[in-house]
Amino acid sequence: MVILKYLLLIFLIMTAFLAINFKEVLVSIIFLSIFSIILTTLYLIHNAPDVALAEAVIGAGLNTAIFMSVISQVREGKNSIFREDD
Amino acid sequence: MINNFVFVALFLLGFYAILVKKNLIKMVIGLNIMEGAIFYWFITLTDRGGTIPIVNSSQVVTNLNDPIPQALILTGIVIGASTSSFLLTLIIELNKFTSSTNPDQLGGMIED
Amino acid sequence: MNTSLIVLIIIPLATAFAIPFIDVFSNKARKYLVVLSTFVELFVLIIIILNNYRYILNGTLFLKYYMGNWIPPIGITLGMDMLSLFFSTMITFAMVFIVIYSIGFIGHHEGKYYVLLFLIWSAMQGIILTGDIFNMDVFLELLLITSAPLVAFKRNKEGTEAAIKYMFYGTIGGLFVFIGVVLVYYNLGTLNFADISRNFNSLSFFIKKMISIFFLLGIFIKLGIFPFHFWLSKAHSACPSSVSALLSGVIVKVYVYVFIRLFWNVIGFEVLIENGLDKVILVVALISSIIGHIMALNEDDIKKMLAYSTVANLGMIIAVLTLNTKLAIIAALLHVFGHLLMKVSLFTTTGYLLQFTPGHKLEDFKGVAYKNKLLFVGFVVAVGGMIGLPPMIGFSSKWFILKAFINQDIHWGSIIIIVGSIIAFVYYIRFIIYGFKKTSIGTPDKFRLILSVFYRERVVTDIAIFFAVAVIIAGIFYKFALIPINGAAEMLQNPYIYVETILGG
Amino acid sequence: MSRTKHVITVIVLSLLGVTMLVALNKIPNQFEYANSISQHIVNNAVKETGSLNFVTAILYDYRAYDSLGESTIIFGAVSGIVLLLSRKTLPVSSHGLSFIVKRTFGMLTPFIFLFSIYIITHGHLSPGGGFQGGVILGAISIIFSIVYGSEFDYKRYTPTTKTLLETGGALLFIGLGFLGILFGGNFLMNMRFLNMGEGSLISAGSIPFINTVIGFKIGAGLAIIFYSMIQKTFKEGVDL
Repeated sequence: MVILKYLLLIFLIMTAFLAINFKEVLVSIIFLSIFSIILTTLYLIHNAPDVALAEAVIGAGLNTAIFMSVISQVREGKNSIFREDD
Repeated sequence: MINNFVFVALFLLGFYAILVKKNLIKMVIGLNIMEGAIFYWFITLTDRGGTIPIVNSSQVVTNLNDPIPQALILTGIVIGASTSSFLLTLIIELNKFTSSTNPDQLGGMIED
Repeated sequence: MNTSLIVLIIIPLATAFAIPFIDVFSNKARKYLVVLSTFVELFVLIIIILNNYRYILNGTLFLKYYMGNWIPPIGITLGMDMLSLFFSTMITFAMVFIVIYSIGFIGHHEGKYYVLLFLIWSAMQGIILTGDIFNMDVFLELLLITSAPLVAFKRNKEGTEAAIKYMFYGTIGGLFVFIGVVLVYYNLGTLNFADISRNFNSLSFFIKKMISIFFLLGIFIKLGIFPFHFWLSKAHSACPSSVSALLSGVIVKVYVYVFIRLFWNVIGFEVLIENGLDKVILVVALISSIIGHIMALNEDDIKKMLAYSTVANLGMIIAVLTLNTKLAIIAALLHVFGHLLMKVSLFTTTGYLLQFTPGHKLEDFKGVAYKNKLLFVGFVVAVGGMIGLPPMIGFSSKWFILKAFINQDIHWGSIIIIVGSIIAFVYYIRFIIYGFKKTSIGTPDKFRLILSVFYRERVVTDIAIFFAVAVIIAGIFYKFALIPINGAAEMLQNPYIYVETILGG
Repeated sequence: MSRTKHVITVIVLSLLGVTMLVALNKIPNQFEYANSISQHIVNNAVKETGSLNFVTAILYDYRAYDSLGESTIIFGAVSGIVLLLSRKTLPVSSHGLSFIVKRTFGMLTPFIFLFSIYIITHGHLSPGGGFQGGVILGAISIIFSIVYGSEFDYKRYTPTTKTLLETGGALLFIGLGFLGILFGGNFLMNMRFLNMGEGSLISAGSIPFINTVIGFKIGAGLAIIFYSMIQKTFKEGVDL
């Protein structure tokens, strides 16, 4: 169990680092939800099921959905963001 | 010792994202990482290696984990979710006026 | 066990929840609900004051309320002592008039505006009355997330940018306060103010210093003190005038209350003196005051200038508080009261005057005095208060502040305050001078037709003039304001009263 | 940001990190469990509140006032988002996903709904509670607007029902609080009426009711948030 915890901690820091420094915003959002999922398992290891459930539902579920809907409406660069066809 | 290191590393990673990153959405991701770091650190501080704070009948179980930090963190996670969802709405709103999500035209976080 | 404490918090909360509920059925009922609940809240507060009038006079008022019948260290307790009574009355009076002003200024078609206004009101009452550190953190977060949409209310570029900056700074401030709460719970095991202050000294020197540093960081970010004051001028100027009056005048005072409650009742000021932090706070606050004045000087947009003068006055209030003598606390509380009245009257009057000017800049202020003479007199009265002319309250509060500094013979502090007032004199007077200048180009009324969008003109002017008159009345009869302030200063000087009444009772 | 500014912030942050690490390691790592309030809660939470899950006991009974503040935060966020994103133009319905996905979700959604009801109502027996169950309820509305298109979501789960559910839930929460006063106690007192034994469904006084109220309130709130976010419009958003 302890090795799993340390392994997950290394993964945690890696996903956080990648979530921030990755070029593509879409991929960094995926890394953010992986960050939440790893956090959920860590909470389970620390015997905190309520927090794990909340983190899973809100971190992985809700945040990803809201970030994705923001990504779909926000366009970098010149073209207006509301053209429907692209 | 390890938990303090993880907390400091993640907290500053998020702080770095807010200070340096160009894309506003990356800054909100940094904010989420900072909050996740604090909550995980609070759990590891008060983890006595006890069992899950749920009993199946009214006999007193001695070695239980501390339930209060879990209640505080649950409230914190929901606060973090609503603040970041409101921040993202502001980013959508801002995007109507400037076609890029670059905080520099915001005058940046530091200079006025 | 008096339920009037919880009723004070629940009335604005219930109205905030009820407004969308009633909107579904009939959209005219909202007007009456809004006005009705402001006066019911005012009525409840007046009942509280009248009921224990004797205690208030001799300064020993203390109302307790155990949430859900749990005894203090376990459950959440609400406590109203003299300090909370003073802040609660100040905020309730200011909010009643701000709500009526925004009925005239914003009108009724903005349903969600009043929902957020009442949520802010209940959040402020919740912070002032709570006796639990995590509960205060939750309500601070509520205050942040409900005031940010009002900053972005105009939905133009500056408004959204200011709201994004406001949210980032506010959330990071909230995170530092939460780290403080985590450290307090980890080391002491309790979350109740009285319980924390009872065994706060049992901690080691290093942990006490760390906890106070984290709380200080969080509060200073929210107060907009020197290194973190960048967001305040944008946030307080990019919103409609009724919202900036609310932000600059009232919400900032709640953070001053949190600063006082945390560092006098919970942590105890000796801890700050012990680890030398109070000198640091004094220096940083005075620097912030001077920088606020200087930045206001080279700012020609009137609303940004008023926001910077808020930064300056806040620096002054925090600096005077760190002297920790009875006179210093009285001076600070009087200046909080004075600054609230003057800042709200300034923003309400400019809110009306700015509809005649094409922009907020100094040049556009030409010939504004002739639009509404009475209102411009109100503007001049409020400016006189900010500078510190005798009949207004600004004079008496600055007088007390200077006396507090001189008694402690920190003369460089009083010099900085005097220099600040002189700079304030310069940057306020230029607006009055421009106001009286005759405008050569066309009839200014041309602007008035385009921009005047007021729902009810009379309400806006009456409230603005009322606040200006209040500045004068408070200045002359400031002795009445001193009654609760003396009681509050007494209670802060010996915090064990707070601990005994909550835990002993 | 230029290269040098980048490097400076990294150096300053790592210095800050080192000082924080040194400071945090000075905290005694043994958490004195004895004198903390959780000792009292662990010992007699089951007797006082009847809920077996101590975290729910704290959230909805010992510190129920915090959860009231908490649900007001979500209410504030929702009204803020609706204030900002209430587009004046007609919402264009995004036309959902392929037929296969629609059919599978047709079968799946009832079970997700059942799962969220389970999480909400069994808050005081098993892990979970009003907040987590409510978010799952919100996820169902997210599924509606993504898989079936926001026009389907508009018809099935109209915005008026959403506002009614949310504000109704909030007012009910305050009503439950005042019910405590009616029974002679204080605000948000846990009335231990209709208590059918330790582990049964309705066994923790007012906790299951607060759970369900918060669950529906958060579900409706998140539905409103997501609905006003997902709308796409043709031309530039019309201002105030």
